[in-house]
Amino acid sequence: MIGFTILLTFIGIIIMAFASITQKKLADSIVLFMGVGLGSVVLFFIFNAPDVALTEAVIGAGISSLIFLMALKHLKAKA
Amino acid sequence: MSLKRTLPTSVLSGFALSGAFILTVLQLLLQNVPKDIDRAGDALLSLNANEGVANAVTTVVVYFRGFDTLGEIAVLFIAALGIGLMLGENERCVIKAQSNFMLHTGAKLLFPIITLYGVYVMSYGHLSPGGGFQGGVIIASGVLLLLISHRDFEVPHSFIVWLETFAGVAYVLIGLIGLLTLDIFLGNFLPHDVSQMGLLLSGGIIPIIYIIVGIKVGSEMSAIVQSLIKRGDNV
Amino acid sequence: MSSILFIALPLLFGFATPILNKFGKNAVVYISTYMQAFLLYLAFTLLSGNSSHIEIISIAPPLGISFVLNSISLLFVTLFTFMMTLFSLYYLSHRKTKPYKNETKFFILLNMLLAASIGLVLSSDIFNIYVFFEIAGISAYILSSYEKTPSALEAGLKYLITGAVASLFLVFAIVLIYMNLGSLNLALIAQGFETLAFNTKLLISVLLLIGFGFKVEIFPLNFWVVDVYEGSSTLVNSLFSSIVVKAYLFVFFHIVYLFLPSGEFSVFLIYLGALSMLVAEIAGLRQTNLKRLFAYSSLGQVALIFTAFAMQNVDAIQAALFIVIAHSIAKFIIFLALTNIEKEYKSMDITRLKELNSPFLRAVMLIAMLSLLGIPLFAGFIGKFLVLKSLAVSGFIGVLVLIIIASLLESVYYFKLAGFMFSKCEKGEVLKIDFVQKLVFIILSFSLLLIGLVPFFFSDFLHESATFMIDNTSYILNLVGGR
Amino acid sequence: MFEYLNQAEVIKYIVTIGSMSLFFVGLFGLLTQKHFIKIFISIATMETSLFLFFIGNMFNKNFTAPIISEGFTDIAKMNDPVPHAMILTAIVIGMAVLALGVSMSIEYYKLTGNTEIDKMNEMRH
Repeated sequence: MIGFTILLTFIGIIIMAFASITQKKLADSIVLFMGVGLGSVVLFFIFNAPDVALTEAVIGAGISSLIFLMALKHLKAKA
Repeated sequence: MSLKRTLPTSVLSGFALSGAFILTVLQLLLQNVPKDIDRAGDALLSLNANEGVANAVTTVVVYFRGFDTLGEIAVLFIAALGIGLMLGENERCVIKAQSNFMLHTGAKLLFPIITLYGVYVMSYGHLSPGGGFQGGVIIASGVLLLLISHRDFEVPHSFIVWLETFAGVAYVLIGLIGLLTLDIFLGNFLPHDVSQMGLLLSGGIIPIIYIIVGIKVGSEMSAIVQSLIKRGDNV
Repeated sequence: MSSILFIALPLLFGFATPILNKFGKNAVVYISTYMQAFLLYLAFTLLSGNSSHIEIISIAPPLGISFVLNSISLLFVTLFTFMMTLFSLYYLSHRKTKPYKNETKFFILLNMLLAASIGLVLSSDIFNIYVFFEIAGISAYILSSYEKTPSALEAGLKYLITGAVASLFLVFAIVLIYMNLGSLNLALIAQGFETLAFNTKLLISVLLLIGFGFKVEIFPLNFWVVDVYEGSSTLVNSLFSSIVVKAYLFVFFHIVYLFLPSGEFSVFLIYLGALSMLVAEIAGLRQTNLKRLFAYSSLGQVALIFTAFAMQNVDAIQAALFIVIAHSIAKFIIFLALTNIEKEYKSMDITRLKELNSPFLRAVMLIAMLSLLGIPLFAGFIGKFLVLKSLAVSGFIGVLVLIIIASLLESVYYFKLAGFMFSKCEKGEVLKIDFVQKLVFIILSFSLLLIGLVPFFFSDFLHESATFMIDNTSYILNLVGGR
Repeated sequence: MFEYLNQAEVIKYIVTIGSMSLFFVGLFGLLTQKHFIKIFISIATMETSLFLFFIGNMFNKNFTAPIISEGFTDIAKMNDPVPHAMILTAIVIGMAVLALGVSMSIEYYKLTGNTEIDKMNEMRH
């Protein structure tokens, strides 16, 4: 089961990352990027790295998305 | 042919370039999958048992690779300084929308709980997953909640400055004390008995340093979040 | 004991600034200068004491991080503290007329830059090198966009994006190293690197070359450098060209010598360096902005140092060290002088040199430019001569010709500049230079002349340093103790 | 049903190919996108892919997390803590650089009204 979960999460992450990069609306791409962060939290947890998972959850998915959202507030919203 | 019309050449060439790079790297990687060898981590794990710390990652972060953590704190410190420099001197904006009553009260209620959780994660870093970085960022996210919901809330600048000064100086001074007493920078000069493992005060200087790291990270992160949110809005 | 002070003291200063601020408005500036002078004194006592000084400081001894202070790293530490002290001295008088906003922040950044550069040189742990790589990078990004003008911010952004990409590739290389060798200690990696499969070795080397290539400003990866030099303030440029690049160059070749002692990629690196030098000098020919022009000249000189280091033998390294010292001092003089000129004339156009009315500035700039060109009796000559000699000895005649062509091109624009400086145009008002600034200029040009006139006085020490740099076995033995 | 995927080698292949594909996506974005936020997202994606590559390759499914707790005291059967510590450091550093870059681009936009990396030409007269 573990291998299947890893495979599925990876596929999800890659699709979300690609969508987030090619998306025209920046707000969408930031939300998708948060999805990438969350997926990697799941993977880190599976990989027996709870510390890294916690850090990625608060920083990768939390604070960096906030930073991007704040940037979005100030920059033009279309890429 | 239709592909050519819809996609500009820059995208195609970028695709080809990065694809070629990755395929080369992937082929080189898959040809030599690393063997299971003795790594530094295995030796560190057995050494870790002598430090009286349950979470081996904490020992590695704070003790064996303590200088990396010092450098990392320096990186955060400089980044917060730079962000303050870039965004700080503009006029403070006032968030115009009045937050709704539920958000207002909910944030007030949640803030102590988030802070408590952050302190817990911070001070139990040597026993369970978590530690200074995570706890500090959790506290900063509590501050973020207040910043968003209360329009005139602001962490006093001097308070942040004093916290980060205290934490930074204390880190380096603890390192220097270790250098003087044990001839090792960041040496564990406090008693760290293995039999104490599992207690809050086990592990000598390791939990103390991790709490200091937490204070530093929390204050830097709050400063970063605050300067990003309160940045003047008259673009 | 002392090697840790070189890093810990500037860091401590950076963290403790708010306390120091309580002692008065100027306290930070003066205390920082005193501290740098103290570090310089420390480095000089170590230099003059036991010439073959080796010191190893470990954190958590068997497997933690170690710092190695031997004569080569001591040489670089002395150079960096020397430059930084003179920079602070210069700034002490510069601030009377045109201070930076938020001086305390500026001084924090300076000290972090100093700590990171010294850390890069001393550290013997590849992940620790990455951390210092980032500290030096971040403080440089902020310093380059410190003035917050559009061009300064553009320079900072370009610097930051390229730096972030560079550090990605470095992390990739470190990850592969740990996966395949199970260690982060440079000596242990050097022991095991031979045994790796060729593919892995190639991949790690290429990733390291890309990662450091951005920072050591080598040809295909140096597109950002000139814009950064132009956008940043002239004063800060002096640090970029005399401290930051030199630290990255040292680390890169330190790693190359340790990992590839038999010089597998040596020929490739030599040709890369010579090509970068040629490209930089050709591009420099048609510049009309002084900062851009000297940025191209910096690229050319760095590429020359790169070529010399890449030859991987003691004589060439000794030559490279001569150029490192001469170039640092000369570019430092040039950029400080340009700061004075910019303050007066508010423009960096090349024709403004015609109006320059200050015999003193013209004299020091001429000394620096002659040294950069490698005219005999100036510091640049001996290094360039030794490089060409060792190229000829090793049989790289093609590279020799390329470098001579590049030097001739370089001389074209330097003589153009000198022509502008000494033309008989109507001059502007006399440029006043503060006493302290004059002192700094005199110290710098005196050291250039000293190295130029009595190079044999230094060559023994530099030769010994070069031996230390290339001598793998003793480095490994000192670090891991024959394990 | 998917027993085949649980073998250690297969997991390693999944991790390597998956994280390199993620790296490819980031590199593609870096080379083709122009907006500052897209550039920073691409860089962050590449970073994440490297972290996944490292931790995933060092992972052994028969081992436990490197934390001594009740029932998990066998030091020989723990995952290597050093990669975790390194990635912890690298995540924080990456975030700091990202935040700095974003704040610089905000300031740059305010002064010039430009959000695209291709149109950065204050210099080059």
